[in-house]
Amino acid sequence: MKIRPYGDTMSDGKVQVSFTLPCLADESGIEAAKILARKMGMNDPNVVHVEAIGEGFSFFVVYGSVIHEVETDSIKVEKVETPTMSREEIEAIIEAEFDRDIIFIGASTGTDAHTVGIDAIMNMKGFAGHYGLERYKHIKAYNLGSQVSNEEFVRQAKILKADVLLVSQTVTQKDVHLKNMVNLVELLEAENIRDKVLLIAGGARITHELAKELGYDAGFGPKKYAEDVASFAILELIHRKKRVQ
Amino acid sequence: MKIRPYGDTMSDGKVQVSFTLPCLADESGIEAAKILARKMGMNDPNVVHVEAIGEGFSFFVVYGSVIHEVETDSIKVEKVETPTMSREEIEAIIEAEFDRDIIFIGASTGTDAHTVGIDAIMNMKGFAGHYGLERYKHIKAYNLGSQVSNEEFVRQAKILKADVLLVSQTVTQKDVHLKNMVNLVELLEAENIRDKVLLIAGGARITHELAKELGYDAGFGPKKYAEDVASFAILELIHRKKRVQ
Amino acid sequence: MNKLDLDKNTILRCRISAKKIADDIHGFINQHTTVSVERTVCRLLGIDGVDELDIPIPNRLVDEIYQAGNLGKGISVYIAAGLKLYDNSMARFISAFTAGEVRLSDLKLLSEQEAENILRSQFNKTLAKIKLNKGIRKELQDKYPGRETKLYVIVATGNIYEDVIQAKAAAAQGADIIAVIRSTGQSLLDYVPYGVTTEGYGGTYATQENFRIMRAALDEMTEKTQRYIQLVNYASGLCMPEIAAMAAVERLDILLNDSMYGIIFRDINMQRTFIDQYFSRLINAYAGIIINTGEDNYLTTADAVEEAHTVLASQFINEAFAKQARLPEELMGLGHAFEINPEIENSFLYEVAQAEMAREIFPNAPLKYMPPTKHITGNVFRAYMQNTMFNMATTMTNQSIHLLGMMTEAIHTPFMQDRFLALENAKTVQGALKMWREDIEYKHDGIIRSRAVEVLNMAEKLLDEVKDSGLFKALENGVFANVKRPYDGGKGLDGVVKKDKDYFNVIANRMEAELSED
Amino acid sequence: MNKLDLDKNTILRCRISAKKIADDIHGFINQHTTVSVERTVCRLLGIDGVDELDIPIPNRLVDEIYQAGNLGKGISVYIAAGLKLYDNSMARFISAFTAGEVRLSDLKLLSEQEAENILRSQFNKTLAKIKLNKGIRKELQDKYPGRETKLYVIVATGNIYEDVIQAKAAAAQGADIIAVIRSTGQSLLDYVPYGVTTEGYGGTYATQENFRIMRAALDEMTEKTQRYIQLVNYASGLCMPEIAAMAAVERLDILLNDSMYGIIFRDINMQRTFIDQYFSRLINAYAGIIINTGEDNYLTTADAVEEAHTVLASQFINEAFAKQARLPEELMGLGHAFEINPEIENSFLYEVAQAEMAREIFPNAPLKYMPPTKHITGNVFRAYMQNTMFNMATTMTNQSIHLLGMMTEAIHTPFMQDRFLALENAKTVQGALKMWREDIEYKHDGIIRSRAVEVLNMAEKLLDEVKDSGLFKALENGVFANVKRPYDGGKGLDGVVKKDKDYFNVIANRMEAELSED
Ligand code: B12
Ligand code: B12
Ligand SMILES: Cc1ncc(COP(=O)(O)O)c(C=O)c1O
Ligand SMILES: Cc1ncc(COP(=O)(O)O)c(C=O)c1O
Repeated sequence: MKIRPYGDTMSDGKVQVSFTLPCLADESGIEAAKILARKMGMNDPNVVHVEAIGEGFSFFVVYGSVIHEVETDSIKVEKVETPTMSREEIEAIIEAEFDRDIIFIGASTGTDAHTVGIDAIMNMKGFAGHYGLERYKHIKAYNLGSQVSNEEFVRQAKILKADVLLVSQTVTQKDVHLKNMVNLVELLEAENIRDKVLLIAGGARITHELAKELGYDAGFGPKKYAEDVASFAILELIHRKKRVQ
Repeated sequence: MKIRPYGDTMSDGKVQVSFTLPCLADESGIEAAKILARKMGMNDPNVVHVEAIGEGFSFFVVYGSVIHEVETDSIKVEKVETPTMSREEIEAIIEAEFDRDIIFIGASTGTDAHTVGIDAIMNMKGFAGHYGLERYKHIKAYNLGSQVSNEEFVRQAKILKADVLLVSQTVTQKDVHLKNMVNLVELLEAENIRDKVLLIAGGARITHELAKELGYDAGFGPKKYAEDVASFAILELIHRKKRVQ
Repeated sequence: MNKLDLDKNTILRCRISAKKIADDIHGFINQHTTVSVERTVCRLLGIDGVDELDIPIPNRLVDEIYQAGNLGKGISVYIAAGLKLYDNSMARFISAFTAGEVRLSDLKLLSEQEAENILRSQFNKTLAKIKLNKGIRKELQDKYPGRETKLYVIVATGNIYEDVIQAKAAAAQGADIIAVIRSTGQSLLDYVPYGVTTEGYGGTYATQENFRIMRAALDEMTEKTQRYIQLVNYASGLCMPEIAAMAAVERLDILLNDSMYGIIFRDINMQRTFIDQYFSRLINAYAGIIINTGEDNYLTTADAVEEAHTVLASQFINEAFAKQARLPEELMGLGHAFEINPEIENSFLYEVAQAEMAREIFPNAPLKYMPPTKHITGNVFRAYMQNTMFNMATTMTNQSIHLLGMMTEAIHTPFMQDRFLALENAKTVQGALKMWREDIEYKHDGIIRSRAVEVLNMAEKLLDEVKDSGLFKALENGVFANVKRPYDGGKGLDGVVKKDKDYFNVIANRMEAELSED
Repeated sequence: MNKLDLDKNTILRCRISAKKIADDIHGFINQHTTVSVERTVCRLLGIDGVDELDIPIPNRLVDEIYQAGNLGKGISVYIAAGLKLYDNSMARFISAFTAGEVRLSDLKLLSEQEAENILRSQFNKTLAKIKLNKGIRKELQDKYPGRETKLYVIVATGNIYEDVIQAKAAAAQGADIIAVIRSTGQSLLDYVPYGVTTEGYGGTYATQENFRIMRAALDEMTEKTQRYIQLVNYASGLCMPEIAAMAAVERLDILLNDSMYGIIFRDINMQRTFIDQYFSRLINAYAGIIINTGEDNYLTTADAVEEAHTVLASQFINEAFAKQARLPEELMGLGHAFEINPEIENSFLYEVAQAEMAREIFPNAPLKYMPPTKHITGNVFRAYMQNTMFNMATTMTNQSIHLLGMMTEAIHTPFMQDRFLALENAKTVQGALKMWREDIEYKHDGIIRSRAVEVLNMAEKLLDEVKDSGLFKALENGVFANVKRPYDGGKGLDGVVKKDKDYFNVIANRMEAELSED
């Protein structure tokens, strides 16, 4: 099915756009905003607001109809395909399939000091009513905290014999997270343990698609909780175990 | 000069976009939003918010960088080229150039009932500290009010021997204003008086460019006041008078 | 709750003046009828539909008598005569009439008593339906009471089917009340369009079929959301009572229905409007429909600080007219608005003063509070902020019908996402400030209290003046909204007819009688 | 103003507990120094620059003594000895040192008296500059006082030149205070980067040259806007006192400078932090720099309703530490934040209670009020609404330093337009609610008053407990922000050194003496 944005009439294509341009808030500035809007595919853009915001910059709000359509039938998204089980189900399945505890280590790596996300996944009390991994039977969860260098993280993974590595990344400015995440994969490969562990990333701006692209096994963004990542990890570990046998 | 939108680094191309799509607020919906954003020229769009807004529709907020640039050197805008004079100057110039009063008639025409705009231009007390035409010496200003049909407007123009016709249009939904404005031009032509009057439009969504396109002599939008339109009208009338002589 | 400690006697004096003002007009109203009033009688007798030229049958009927100069008798007696001729079959009578087989003027007129007997079974059907609607509404409201301050949004696509999509999404997102805004120009039509419509400008035509379609959609959403979703339309313009009648039959819940709006904002003749508003309100009283008055509009043409007292004075007048039409206070949705320029120092204090004042002077009225519109620009973010302040003022002063401001107010009629965001804003504020009103007090001699006292005193003075000059004169002098209207000017005056001595309106009589019993 | 009628004795008991808590720690502080403290001494003696490996000279100097195990004597005496050797020429001494021509450990040490005599001309230059700055600031503030509640925004592009563009635009739009956020990671560097920087992540490196560039830009805007535009940076992390010294020299006006933030949020060792914070605050006191404390951060990891009292308790502790460092109340920018989930019923009442409480307990402190961040999502419109509510709470409770919320808080560091819109929101609210605070009262036993009392009582209890356990233990137990830190853990412990009996810090001595005179 082809779809277009909807304002008040099906397929009218209405969108709202705002931006700042380095120009004056005069007729020429408005025209520049219109030209930009047209390049974005807006028919007949309506510059509904323009205002000088200091030192040669102007702020614009534009409404208009985009000509573009999106064909939804052909949309394929990389998404975590394993189902999400409950804590009890996960515990039961580990008990049935493994004769040992599964070891998770997690950290907010690089220079990133945001711990709320990784804590949400790992800490006993969890987040928004979802208990964290520390509360799961048969899971041993080590939360290394924040600003853990990739070197230190890999070292701990080896010492603790981790099955699953959880990496949290929150700061994304200038793509600092990408550099940091790729660096970790390289270190794991250099240590020859990349294929011995499950490598999972998470954070507000992390998507599964992005994580896969960077060489991770999965990625989890907002509104994902311990049971989502544990389900994926355990099922994937079982899957790998079976493949090896 | 080529310019691009500015977020926090010159030419980073950052724009904010929001729209509603007739789809679910799930991974596929997010992908649809991204596809649309890419078609709009946004590199690496970031769907920062998605939310179901009822009955099969979802709302998206997207940030990203557009690849487009705007060449500002080649921008030419249709704008009113006459300078804006003060009321006193206008009065003086009429006194010098004409030996009679100049007659303005104005109305909010068609089914449009918005009078605040035309009142702002015409009424004694004016708007935002700018006196209206009724207060100008040597100008006779007739404000016919709102919901005046084009037929009636033309009839009054003839009866009052108007030099300048002021048309206010506020409601623009389904382009009702365009139809109404074009219809007036046709009526004036049919009555053979189009070239005997100055025809000027105004309203929140009216631009000079649009007015010219529709066959008007000028158009005035927000933040234009009596002195803007009077300056244009008087100078243009003088100009025409000289051309005829 | 009494947070402002306003002087009871001043309020009482305002009410006394307003009653005198309305009583004077009422003398005039009693002596007149209008084409619209008579068409309404036709409709409530069950006459609907259009002829081959799309002219509504009620218009055809009334116009014939009007042309003949006999409308002073009222249409009732003519319909009765026609029915008698066709064995009490309305269908046969009407088809004969439209086929030109019978002219009303040729009919032999009956006594009021006989006419009423003949008409009884006709209007009983309609009135029973209206009462049934009232019962259903009450039942649903008891079952699904919903929040105290109702969230009200508009749809205005021009296409009733598109409106339905938007209305359902809004209800799903938390709207309690949906208004279908009318197309520009409809209020000046001296007839009500017929059937489904899918083209309108700035709104959708109010037709009975459109009412029905939206009512069904909202009933569906009532069940889905477990909140009774109310439907609103406009009984203003040249067809006030007709729309009220249609709304009563289709179970609308609220009608915009001001005693003076048409005069001031649509340049409809004042005589016409006063006569029409009485009958429309009588119907609303009968049907249990809340009226909404239009004082908020004053502040779009007049300054909200300077003219605040005109809003209050007008509320008193609207109240007085409503009482004459036998509307209980619970149906008096008096209007006001948050329209002070936000750049004015302490504007928020003035807004709260005005809103709290209205709340305390009309404690039982389901006050309708309108959002900022005039000072909204194309800066949608700023607009969203202004709406937050407005939502806070609403919750702080416990308004009843809370019209949500749209961030795109200065741009277009609302998009689906605009409404969604507005609802989210209002819901969040309602929760975050839930007990605020109970928790704070306004200082004695503070700005808020002083402002309320000042406005009340000015309103008293104004009402006193209007009482002396008469309301017709006051409107000629531009007392409200800075708009002046001549007594004999404006649209629709030709539809005003002086009642003959034997004038007879079978519906009005019946409704007045029934409502006086209660 | 006294709107909450809080119990004076409870407040007094809190202060007494807090003093005891800080006094205990102060005993420990007095017996220790750190590498950072000693590097700061170097800087205030006029030593700056880096060697060919980009290592700052102060680090080179201090590290050598530290390695030799002699830092317990303090660096002052070594510098004095070096100077003596090079005829009081700092330049010659330093170049000899970097060239490896002289080793500090080889120098013959002097008496404290002689050392001080030699150093006097060095530090007098720097201290004179700092006093001059203080004078200039005062003069500009008197000339351009600006609004009472100052509007504070951040720039954080990573590139100081880009920051300047953004800062100037913000000032033009009404910002009174500009903070240049630091790059992630800088706070864990045990040195201060040198020179202009144009690359940073989530912020721009704090360097003296960057300070200078921004100060000049803001001085330009001060003249243009006729408001004194204040500059902020961060004296947190492993280099607290060094940054304070740089800031004093470059006339920064405000420094983020908490007594415990580094411990809790950067896992910096608690011993290290307490020692460093003392010296940094002493410098701030001397330079007239307002400190901002970081209690707001607690509510990003702990719940804002449940842990509200920890914020208040921490404010008392920060106040006590500040007093020890001789900071007057006028420089104590205690922090708190609007971080309650807006979906919680009456959340706005709780926010107002907390903010008003802080205002009344610390009447002379330039309170720093932080915007909602934790409950901001990618819905930028909703965020803008939350910020409106926050702005209203700020004005209602008369906060001093008003950090503006950004609608893109959940997305990126602010774009120019985000800041513009935030300023517009705040300015409008400030005007519209100008006299609100004077105009309303909170009911006795209402939610707001009860909440304030509850929080105060809980804080008292907590302070009492911490007083008994000692602050080190409390931090080990995770009393603040739900974060536990071991006494011996975290970063930077190795930079802590026990003072020898003959420890000597020429700057601290001088500042303490001068400040005690006042
Ligand atoms: C709280 C907070 C802080 C706290 C952090 C406290 C702490 N101990 O964590 C404090 C105040 C210390 C802080 C500091 C800074 N912050 Co901060 N901060 C935030 C804030 C307000 C909320 C983040 C948060 O806690 N979200 C709640 C958690 C639960 O959500 P989450 O992280 O997305 O986690 C969920 C999922 O993503 C997922 N998940 C997360 N990680 C993982 C990992 C795995 C393996 C899995 C499976 C899932 C998973 O599960 C969680 C539950 O669903 C955001 C703004 C916002 N509203 O989002 C800014 C924000 C993230 N901070 C930002 C910045 C820039 C900083 C600073 C760099 C500023 C500075 N220069 O000083 C510093 C950090 C310095 C550093 N070295 O990192 C920026 C980042 C911009 C960007 N995109 O690059 C933001 C967006 C604010 C802004 N607009 O500027 N911050
Ligand atoms: C006030 C108002 C009303 C008042 C009008 C009172 C009156 N007597 O004028 C009332 C409440 C009656 C009203 C009713 C309706 N309104 Co209205 N109204 C507004 C509002 C809030 C402000 C308009 C205004 O007065 N602006 C102030 C004036 C001074 O600005 P201005 O008109 O732009 O004029 C300036 C310039 O444009 C210029 N100018 C204007 N005209 C002319 C003419 C000439 C010759 C020149 C030189 C210059 C000039 O000079 C002026 C000074 O600078 C706007 C929303 C908004 N915030 O903009 C909606 C708005 C215009 N209304 C709208 C609508 C849809 C309606 C209704 C149709 C709703 C309905 N279905 O019931 C009805 C109108 C019915 C009808 N038949 O027209 C829509 C229009 C949408 C669209 N773009 O099509 C708006 C945008 C609101 C919305 N979002 O839905 N409205
Ligand atoms: C009382 C009243 N009637 C009607 C309307 C709408 O105008 P119209 O009658 O032109 O549909 C309004 C304005 O919103 C109003 O306040
Ligand atoms: C007191 C204090 N210091 C510093 C910071 C900033 O963190 P960093 O020290 O990592 O730059 C904050 C948080 O904004 C803070 O509140």
